[in-house]
Amino acid sequence: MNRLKVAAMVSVGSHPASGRPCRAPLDARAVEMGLGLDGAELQMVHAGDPDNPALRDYLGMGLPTLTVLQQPAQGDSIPALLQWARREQPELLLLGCRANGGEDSGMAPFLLAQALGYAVVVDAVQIEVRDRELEIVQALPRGQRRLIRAELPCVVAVGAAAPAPRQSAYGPARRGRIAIEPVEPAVDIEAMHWEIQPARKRPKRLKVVKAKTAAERFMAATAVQGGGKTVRGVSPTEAARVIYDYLKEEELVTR
Amino acid sequence: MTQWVLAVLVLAALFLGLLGALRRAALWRRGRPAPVPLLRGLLAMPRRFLVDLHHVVARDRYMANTHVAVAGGFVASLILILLVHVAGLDRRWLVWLLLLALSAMFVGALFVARRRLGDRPSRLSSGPWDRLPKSLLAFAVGFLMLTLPAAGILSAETWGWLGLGVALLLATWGLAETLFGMGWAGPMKHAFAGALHLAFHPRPARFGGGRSTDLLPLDLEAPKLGVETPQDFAWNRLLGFDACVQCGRCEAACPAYAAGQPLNPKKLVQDLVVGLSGPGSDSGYAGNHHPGRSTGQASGAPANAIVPQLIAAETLWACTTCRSCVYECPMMIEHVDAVVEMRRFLTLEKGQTAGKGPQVLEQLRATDNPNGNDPTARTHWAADLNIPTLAAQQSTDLLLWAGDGAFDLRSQRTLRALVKVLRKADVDFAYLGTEELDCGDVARRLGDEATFADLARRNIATLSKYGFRRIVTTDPHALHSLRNEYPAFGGRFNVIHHSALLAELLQQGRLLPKKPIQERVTYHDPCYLGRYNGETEAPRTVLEMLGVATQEMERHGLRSRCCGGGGGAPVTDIPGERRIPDIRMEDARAIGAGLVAVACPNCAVMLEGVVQPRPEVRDLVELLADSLGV
Amino acid sequence: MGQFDALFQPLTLNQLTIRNRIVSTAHAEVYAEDGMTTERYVRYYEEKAKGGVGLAICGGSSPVSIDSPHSWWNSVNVSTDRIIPYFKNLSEAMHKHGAKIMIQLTHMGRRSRWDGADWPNLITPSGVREPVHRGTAKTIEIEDIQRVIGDFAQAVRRVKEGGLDGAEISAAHQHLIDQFWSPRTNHRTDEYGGSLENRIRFGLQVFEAIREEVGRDFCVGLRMCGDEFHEDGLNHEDLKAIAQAYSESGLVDFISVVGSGADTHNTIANVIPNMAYPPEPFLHLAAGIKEVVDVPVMHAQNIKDPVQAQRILEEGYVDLVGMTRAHIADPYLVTKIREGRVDQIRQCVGANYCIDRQYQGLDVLCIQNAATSREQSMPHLIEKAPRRRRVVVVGGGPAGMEAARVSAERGHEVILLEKQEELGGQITIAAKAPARDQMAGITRWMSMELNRLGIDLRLGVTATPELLRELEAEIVVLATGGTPNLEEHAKWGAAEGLVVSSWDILTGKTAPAKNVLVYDAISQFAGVTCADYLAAKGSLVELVTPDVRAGDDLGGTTFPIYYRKLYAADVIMTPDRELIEVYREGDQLVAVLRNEYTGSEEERVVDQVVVENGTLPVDALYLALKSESRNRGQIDLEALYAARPQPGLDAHAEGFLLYRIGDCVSMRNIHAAIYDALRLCKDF
Amino acid sequence: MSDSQRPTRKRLDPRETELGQVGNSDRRRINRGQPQPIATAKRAGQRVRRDPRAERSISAGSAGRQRVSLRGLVTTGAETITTSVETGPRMVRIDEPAFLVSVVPDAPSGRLTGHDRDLLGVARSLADAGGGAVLMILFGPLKDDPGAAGADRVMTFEGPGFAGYAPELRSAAVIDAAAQTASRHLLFPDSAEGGGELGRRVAAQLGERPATGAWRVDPERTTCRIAAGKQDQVRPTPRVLLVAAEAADPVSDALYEARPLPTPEVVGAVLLEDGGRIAVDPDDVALAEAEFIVSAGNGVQDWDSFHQLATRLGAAEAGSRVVVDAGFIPRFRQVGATGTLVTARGYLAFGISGAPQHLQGITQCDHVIAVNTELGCDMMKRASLSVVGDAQAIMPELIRLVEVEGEQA
Repeated sequence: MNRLKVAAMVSVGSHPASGRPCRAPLDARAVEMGLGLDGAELQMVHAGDPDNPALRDYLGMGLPTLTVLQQPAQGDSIPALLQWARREQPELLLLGCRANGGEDSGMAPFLLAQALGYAVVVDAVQIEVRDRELEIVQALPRGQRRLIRAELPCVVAVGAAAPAPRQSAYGPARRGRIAIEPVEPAVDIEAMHWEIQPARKRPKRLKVVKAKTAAERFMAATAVQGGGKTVRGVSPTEAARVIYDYLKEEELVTR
Repeated sequence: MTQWVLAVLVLAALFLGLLGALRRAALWRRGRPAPVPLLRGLLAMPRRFLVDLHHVVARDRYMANTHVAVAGGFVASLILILLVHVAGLDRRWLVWLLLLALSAMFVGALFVARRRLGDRPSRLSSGPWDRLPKSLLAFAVGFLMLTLPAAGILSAETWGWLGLGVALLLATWGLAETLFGMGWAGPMKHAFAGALHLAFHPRPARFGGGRSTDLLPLDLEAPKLGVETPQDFAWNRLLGFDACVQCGRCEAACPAYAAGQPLNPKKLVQDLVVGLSGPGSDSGYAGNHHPGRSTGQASGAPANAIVPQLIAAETLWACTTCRSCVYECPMMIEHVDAVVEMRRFLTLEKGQTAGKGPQVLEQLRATDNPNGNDPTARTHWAADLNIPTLAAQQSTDLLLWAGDGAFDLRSQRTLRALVKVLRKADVDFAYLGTEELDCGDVARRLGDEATFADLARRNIATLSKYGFRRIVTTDPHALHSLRNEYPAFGGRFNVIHHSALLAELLQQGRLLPKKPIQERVTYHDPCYLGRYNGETEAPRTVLEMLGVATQEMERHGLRSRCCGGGGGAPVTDIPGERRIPDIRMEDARAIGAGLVAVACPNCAVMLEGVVQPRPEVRDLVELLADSLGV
Repeated sequence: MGQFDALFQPLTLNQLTIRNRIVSTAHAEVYAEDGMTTERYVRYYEEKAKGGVGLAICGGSSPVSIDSPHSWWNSVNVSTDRIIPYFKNLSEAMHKHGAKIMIQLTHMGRRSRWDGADWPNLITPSGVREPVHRGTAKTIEIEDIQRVIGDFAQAVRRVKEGGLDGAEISAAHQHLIDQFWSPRTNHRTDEYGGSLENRIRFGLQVFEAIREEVGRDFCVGLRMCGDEFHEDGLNHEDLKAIAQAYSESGLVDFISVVGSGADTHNTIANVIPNMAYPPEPFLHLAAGIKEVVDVPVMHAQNIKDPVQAQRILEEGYVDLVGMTRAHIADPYLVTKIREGRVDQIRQCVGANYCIDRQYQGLDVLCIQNAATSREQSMPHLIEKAPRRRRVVVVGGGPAGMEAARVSAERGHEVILLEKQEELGGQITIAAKAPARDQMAGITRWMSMELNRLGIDLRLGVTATPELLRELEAEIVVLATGGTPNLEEHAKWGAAEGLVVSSWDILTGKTAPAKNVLVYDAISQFAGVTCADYLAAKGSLVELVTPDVRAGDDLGGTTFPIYYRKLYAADVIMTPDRELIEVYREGDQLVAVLRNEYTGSEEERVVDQVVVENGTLPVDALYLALKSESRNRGQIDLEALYAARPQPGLDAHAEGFLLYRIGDCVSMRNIHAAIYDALRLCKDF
Repeated sequence: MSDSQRPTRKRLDPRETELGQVGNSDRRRINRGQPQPIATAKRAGQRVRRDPRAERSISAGSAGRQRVSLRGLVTTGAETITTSVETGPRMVRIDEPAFLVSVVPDAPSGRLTGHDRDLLGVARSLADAGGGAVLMILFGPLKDDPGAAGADRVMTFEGPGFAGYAPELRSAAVIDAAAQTASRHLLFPDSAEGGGELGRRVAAQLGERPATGAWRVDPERTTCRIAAGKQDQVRPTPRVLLVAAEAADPVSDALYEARPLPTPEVVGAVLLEDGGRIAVDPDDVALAEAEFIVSAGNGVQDWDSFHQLATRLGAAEAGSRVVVDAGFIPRFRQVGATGTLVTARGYLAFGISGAPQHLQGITQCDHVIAVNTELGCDMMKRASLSVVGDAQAIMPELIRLVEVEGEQA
C-alpha cells in the first residue's frame, strides 16, 4: 500500500510578548497533526527566508528535512506553495487556520483548496484517515465539536483547539536539514498600497445606549435593564414546564 | 592439611574475585571515556576514604564505629590471613594481631547484625544485604576457629574433624561473600567499587573539604546529547553507581521520596546498576521502590534506552536537584549529575520535558524569562525606586541581580525590601534593568543545556561591558549559576548572596535594627545556598543581629530539607501523595514556629503556597527592612 | 506575571512614571485648616503611599482664585504662595514611599456658597444659578476671565514649586471651565459662548497659560464628565468632541473621566455611585472618550475590586483606574493585591458614609475603617501586644466584631460569643433591604479576618454572667447592641402588638401587609429602606416622619437613590407628622398623626403600622457584671478620646476589666461602634 | 380608650383624594357626595395629576374626621406613571435601491447573534451612504424580525441541502444570490459560527481578496486588524468583507421592509459530509465560554438536585459569591464582576437575588431565567423569564421533565 502523502505548510510567527520569530502556533499544530498520522509520509514546506531561526523550531519536532521555497519574507507565499503542491501532489495538505504576525487573513487554506480543487475543512482539531476517507473533528465555538467526513485530496486547516504541538528539541533542530528551493518572488502589489498602522486595543463594547433623552441615558446607565415575563403562583410542576418550554424554544436543550 | 586447604581457599577466592573484578571493570569501561588521573587518584584514595568519606559516614555514629570495626577488621584480617595462613608466616604476634582483627570484625559484624536484624530503619535494603552480617560473622568465626590453634591458645585437636570442617565451611562462606562476592556483584562489591570510585571520582574537588556543585557543560556539538543508555554515562559514573551500599540515606533525605513522588534515589542508582550490568531486571532488588511502583518491571542493558524501560521519565522529573542525596551518600555518588544527564537526553534529543517544561523552555528562548512575560516588564517592580542602570552609569560598586523574581509579585517584595535596606546602608548599587536575562538555572536543571548556554553567554557578555566589584542576588539559584557555573563559560564574577551582604553590613554597623521581632522564628536553609554554596551561617547571623532567637528545625543547615522549588520540579509538577512544601511546613510547625525566615524566592513561593493557617513566610531582608522601619 | 499584571504595569504621563495603574482620585478631604494642609491631611495621604497606591490626587476642588471660596469644605487654598511649603511636606511624605501625588485645581464658578468668609460674588458664564448649592453668581466679565486664567497658571506654578508631581484641572462637576462648556450654563454671545469652539476656549486658554508658566514637561491633566445627563446639557458625543479637542491641543497629559453632571441633587448621586449602582456604571463613557483621545484616560466610580480593576485595564477600556473609596476603606489595598492577600482587603461597600459627610462639610471618615483619616492616633496595621491575654467579646455586631478583630491582631486569645447563628448584628438586618445587600460586605470581611486570625467564635451562644465567669477572661468587652425602641410611647400600642418594628419587617418575621404606614422617627436608612422593602413586596406604603422630609439624615449622594425608588413605587412621603397613637378598628389599624406645626391631627386606616424609632441598649449583662469588674465597667474617657491605653491595662491584678461599646451604651451608628472598638482595643 | 372617647379627626388618604367616610355612628360624618376626582384626573399623557393643595383644602374644610378606606383601590404608581408616549419605530421602505449590500448572518438556531446585528449595522451604513438597500441572505427560517434588524430584502434558502453544516452549498447559494442581485458588497460576520468560513469560501471562489477582521468600514476605506492583533491595515473597501464583531452598533431605531425575494436554483459540488455534533462534557469548557449555565445562589440548599439538573441539562455549573464563599461551588466557577464574566446564551439562575456585581457578570447573556422566592429582586428585573418559586421544589420537577422528554425524543 502506498503511504499517504501529507504536506504541512508552515509559516513563521511572532511571539506575542517579545515579537521574536517563533513557530506559528497553528502551523505547529498542523505539523503535530501530521506527525500523529500513522503510515503517512510527511513533508514540511515553508515559503520565505530560509535563514529565519524559527524554522529550526519546526525541525526540532522531529522531521529530518524542511523544504524552503526561498523568497523574500514579505512576499505572497501562495503562488510558491501552489507550484510546489502541484509538483509534489500531496493528498493531504495541513496548515494552520491562520498565520500569526502577517496579514493573517486566514485565506490560505481556501485559496490552496480552490486552486488545487481539493476539499477544505477549517478549525480541525483531530483527523483520522481510513482508506481514502478522512474523518475530521472540527472545533466550534464554546468548546463544541462536529464530525466531518471528506474524501482525499483535502486541505485541512488546523484550529487553536487542536492538541498543542510537541516540544521542539535542540538536537534534531540542529541536525535537521533545510532544503532550499529558489522560486520566482511573487510581489503583492495590491497590498503595497495599503496603509499599516499600529493597532489600538478594541475593548469589548460595554453598553449600546441608544436612548435619546438625557433621562433615558441616565436610566440606561444606572438602573437594572431588562425585564421579561414573570410567572407566579404556579405549582412547581407547572413552573418546571414553563422553564423547560422556554429552554426548548431557545434550543438550549435539544433533548 | 588444613593449612593447605585454607591457602587454596583464600587464593581461589582471591583469584575468582579478581576475575569478577576485571569483568566488572570491563562493564564500567563500556561507559564514555572520562579523563581521570589514574595514579594520582589511587594515591589520594586512602586519604579520601579515611577523611572525606568518614566525615559523611560519621553522621551516623553507630554505623561509623561499626564500619571502622568491620572494615578495618576485615582488611587487617585479610592481610594477616594472607601472611599467616597462606604465606605461612608463623610469627606469634602476627597471629595475635590476626585474632585481634578478627575479633574486631566479629564484634563489628555483631553490631551490623543488630542494626540489620533488629529494629532496622526501612531505608536499608534487605536480601543479600541482610546476609552480609551473617557472612561476615561466618568469616570472623571461621577464621577465629582456624587461627586460635595457630596462636597456641587452643590445641589443634580442640575442634576435631567436625569442628574443623565447620570452621572451614564458615571460612569458605566468608571468603565467598567477601572476596568472590566483591568481584561478582555481591554486597561486598561496594568495597572494591567504592574504593575505586574514591580514586577516580568525577568531582575530585569535593575531597579535602572542597565543594563541587556546578553541573558540567555539555558538548552541544556531540552526535548524541545527554545520556540515553547506561553506557552513555562516563565510565567513572558507572563505577560510582556500582559503589552504592544501598544504605538508603539518600532515600531518607530525598524530598520527592518523602512526598510519595516516584523517585527513590537509591533505587535510581540500583536501576542504573541493573542497566550497566544487564541485560537484566530489578527483580533482585530488595529495598524500597520508587513510590507507586513495584519491583520486577524495570529492565535494562548497557546499550538499551534507560527511559522508560529501566527508569520512568517521571522518576527523573521528580528530582528537585536539592543534592541532599549527594550530601548524604557515604559512597559519594553523584545522583543529581546522573539525573540531569538523563534529563538532557530527554529534553535535547527527544523533546520530552515533563509537565509545563516545554512551555517554560520555549518562553525562555522567546522572551528570556520562563513565563513569557514581556521582556520590558522586567523593571516594572522597580518603577518607583529609581535604581540606576549600568547602561546609564557604566560602573558601580554593587550590582543588584534581580533575577526572575522581578516578574513575580511575591519575589518583588523581597527585592524591594533589599533595595530599601541597601539605601539605608548607603550602599552604591545599580542594576542591569531590562538588560538582565534569566540566569538559565531552570533551563539547565531541566536538561536544556542549549538554552542555558545561550543565556549564560549573553548575560556574561552584558556583565563584561560594565564595571562593578560584586554582584548581589536574593536568589540562590542565580547565585549558583553566576558564581559556580558561569566560569565554565568564561564569566568569572564575585557573586554574593544577599544574606552574606546583610550580615556584612550589620556587622559593620551600617544597619541598626530597631524593632524587635515578636514571632517564634525558624530559618529554612535553601538548598542552593546551603548545600550548593555552603552558606549556612550568614543568614543566622542576620537573624541573630535582628535579635531573634532562632529555633532550628530538625533538618537544617547543610542537611536542610528542600522546599520542592528547585530543579524545575514546580514546572514538571510530578504528582505524588503530598506536596513537598507541606512536608517542610510540617517541620516548622513541629517546633512551634510562627514565622519561617527564608532566603530564596523559590522557597518563599513554595512555602507560602501551603494552605493557611500556617506560619508566616518572610525573607530575611523583609524582616530586616521591617526592623529598620524602611 | 499573573492575575493582576495589568494593575502593576507602570505608566508614564508626560515625564512622570507611576508605579502602577491604581489611583486615589481627588475628593474633598475637609481636613485643611485655613486653606493649608495639616498633619492629618499629610498622614491620610501618606498612608495610601505606604499602602502602595501609584498616584494619589489630593485636594478635590482646590480653588485657584480668591472668589472661589475654600472654607466650605476646608479645602486647600492654592490661590496664595503660602501653600508652597505645605505642599513640600506632602510631596516628601508621598515620595518617600514611591507614590506620586498631584492635586486637583479648580475655580468652582457658581458651584459654591457666597455666604461666608470673604462674602464673594460668585462668577459664572451667564449668571445662571446653581441648584444644589443655591449659588447665585454674577456673569463673568472679560477681566475676570483674564484674571482667573492667570490664577490657574499661578496655582500650577505653586504646585510645581511645592514638589507635587502634577495637577489635575477640574472641569468635571460643573465647575467654571465646564460651566463654559455646557449650553446649560453658557448663554454668552461673545467669543466664549455659542459654538463649541467658543465654549471650550476658556479652558484651552487656561491650559495655554499653564504651559506658559510651568512648561511642557510638568504633568497637567484634565478631569471631565462623560455625559451631563441633562436635556439642556452636554451629552456623551459633545464631551467626546471636547475631549478630542483638548487631547489634540497637546496641552493635556491625561484625561480623567467621570460619568454624570453634578449640579442637581439627583445627578450628584451618580458622581459617587453608592452600593445601589452596578459596578463601574459609567465606564462606557470613559471608554468612549478613550476612543477619541491620544492621552491616557483615567476613570473612577465604583471600581472597588482588584479583579474588576484588572479586567477593566486588561480589556483596555481605560489606562488608570481610580479606586478612591476602595482606598478610604483600605489604604493597604495595593499592598494586599501585591502580596496575594486579596481576601484580606477591606472592600468598600459603597455606603458612602465618607462622601456624604463631605457634602455636609464634615471630615471624610469611613463607615467600616475607623483608622482612616485618623492616622495620627489610630493604626491601620495593628501591632502585637507584648503579652497574650484572654479577651472575651460578647456580641457579633460591628462593635463586637471589630473588638474581636483588633484584640486578635494584638495577639490575644479571643473568644467571641454571639447569640444569633451568624455574625453581623444589625448589619445583617440592614442588608436585607433592597439595594442595601452590600452592607453585608462589612460582616463578610470581618468574619473572614476573624477566621484568618483564628479566634474562638461561638455562635448561637447566649452570654450569661455565669458563662463569663467560667471563661476567666482578663478583659470582657460587651457589645450586646440594641433592640427596637417601640416602647417610647405607650399609645403606639407596641405591647398589644399594634405596631411592628422595621426589624420585624426586614428580617421577615412579620409579613408585609397590603396597606402599610411606616413611621420613621429617626430619618436614617432603616425607615426609608424598610418602606422601599415593603413597596418592592407590593405593599402600598406611606412613609411618615416628624422631620422635614423623609430620610432627612441621609446624605447628598444617598437620599436620591431612595427617592428615585420610593417615588417610582408611589410611596407617599409625608413629613412633619408625629405618630401619636395607633388603635385597632375591626381588622384594620388606625394610625393617628399630629402635624408638628399646626398641631392638627389626622388618621390613616391601614393594615399595618411599622415604627422605626431606633434602638434601646441591651445592657442587662453589663449591669449584672459591672460591680464584679476591676474597673466597675467604666471606660476612662480622657484616655479613650486621647487614644491612650485604658488605665487598668498594665496592672496584673486579679479579676477582669469590663468595657461596653456600641449600641449597648446608646444608639449611634456603625462607624461609632467600630471606632469605639478600635480605639479601646488597640492598646489591649 | 373607647371609641366614644376619641376626638374627632380627619382621615385622609393622600394616595387617593377621593374622600369617603366611614367611622362610628357617634361621630360626625361627612358625606361629600360624589368625591372630587382630583388625583385621578389623567391627561392623555397618562400622568397622574396631584394637587396637594386641593387635598389639603378638602381636609381643612372638614370639621370632623374623614376616613378613606383604601380597600378596593388598585391605583399604583407603576401602572399610571408613564413618562413618555409609546411611539412605534420609524418604518422605512426602499423600493428602488441604487444597489444592494448582501449580508449573510450566522443566525444559529434561527436567532441573530449580536455579531450578526452589528454586521447589519455595517451593512446599513454602507447601503444608506449611497441610496442602497440591504439584502439578508438566510438559510432556514429566522425567529427574529429581519426588518427590525435592518434588512430591506430577504432571501431565504430552504431545503435539507442547506441545513446543518453545508458550507459548500451555502457558498454556491450566496454566489448565485449575489450574482442575481448584482450585490455591490457581500458581508459576512468574521465569526467562528460559520460566517468566517463561508465568507472565505465565497471570496476564494469569486477570486476576490476579502477584507478580514474588518472593524471600521465605510464605502471608501476599510480597516482590518492584522498581525495577530498588533497592527491595522487600511485599504479600499473591497467587495467581500468579513467583519469583526462590534464594527458598528446594531440597527435599533427603524423598521425596514424585509421584502422576500425569490431564491435562485443552486447547484454546487459537495465534497464534505456533516457527521453531526460530538458530545462534549460541559465542565470541560471554560465557564466564560459555556453555552448554557445553571447557576446557584443563596436560595439553593438541595445541592444534589442542583448538580443532577446541571448534568441532565448538559449545562455548566456556576454560582454567586455567597455560595462560592460557603464552599459549595469552586472559586473558578463564580460568576460576577469579581469572578468570571460569562457569555452563555442561556443562564438559568436558581435562588440568586442579583447583586450588582453578579449582574455585571451576565451582561452578555441572551436568555436569563430566574427562579427565586422573592418577587421583584434584581435578578428578576434582569431576567427574560422569571419564575417565583422555591428552587428546591422546582429543580426536581425540572429534572423529571428533562428525563421524560428526553426519553420521548
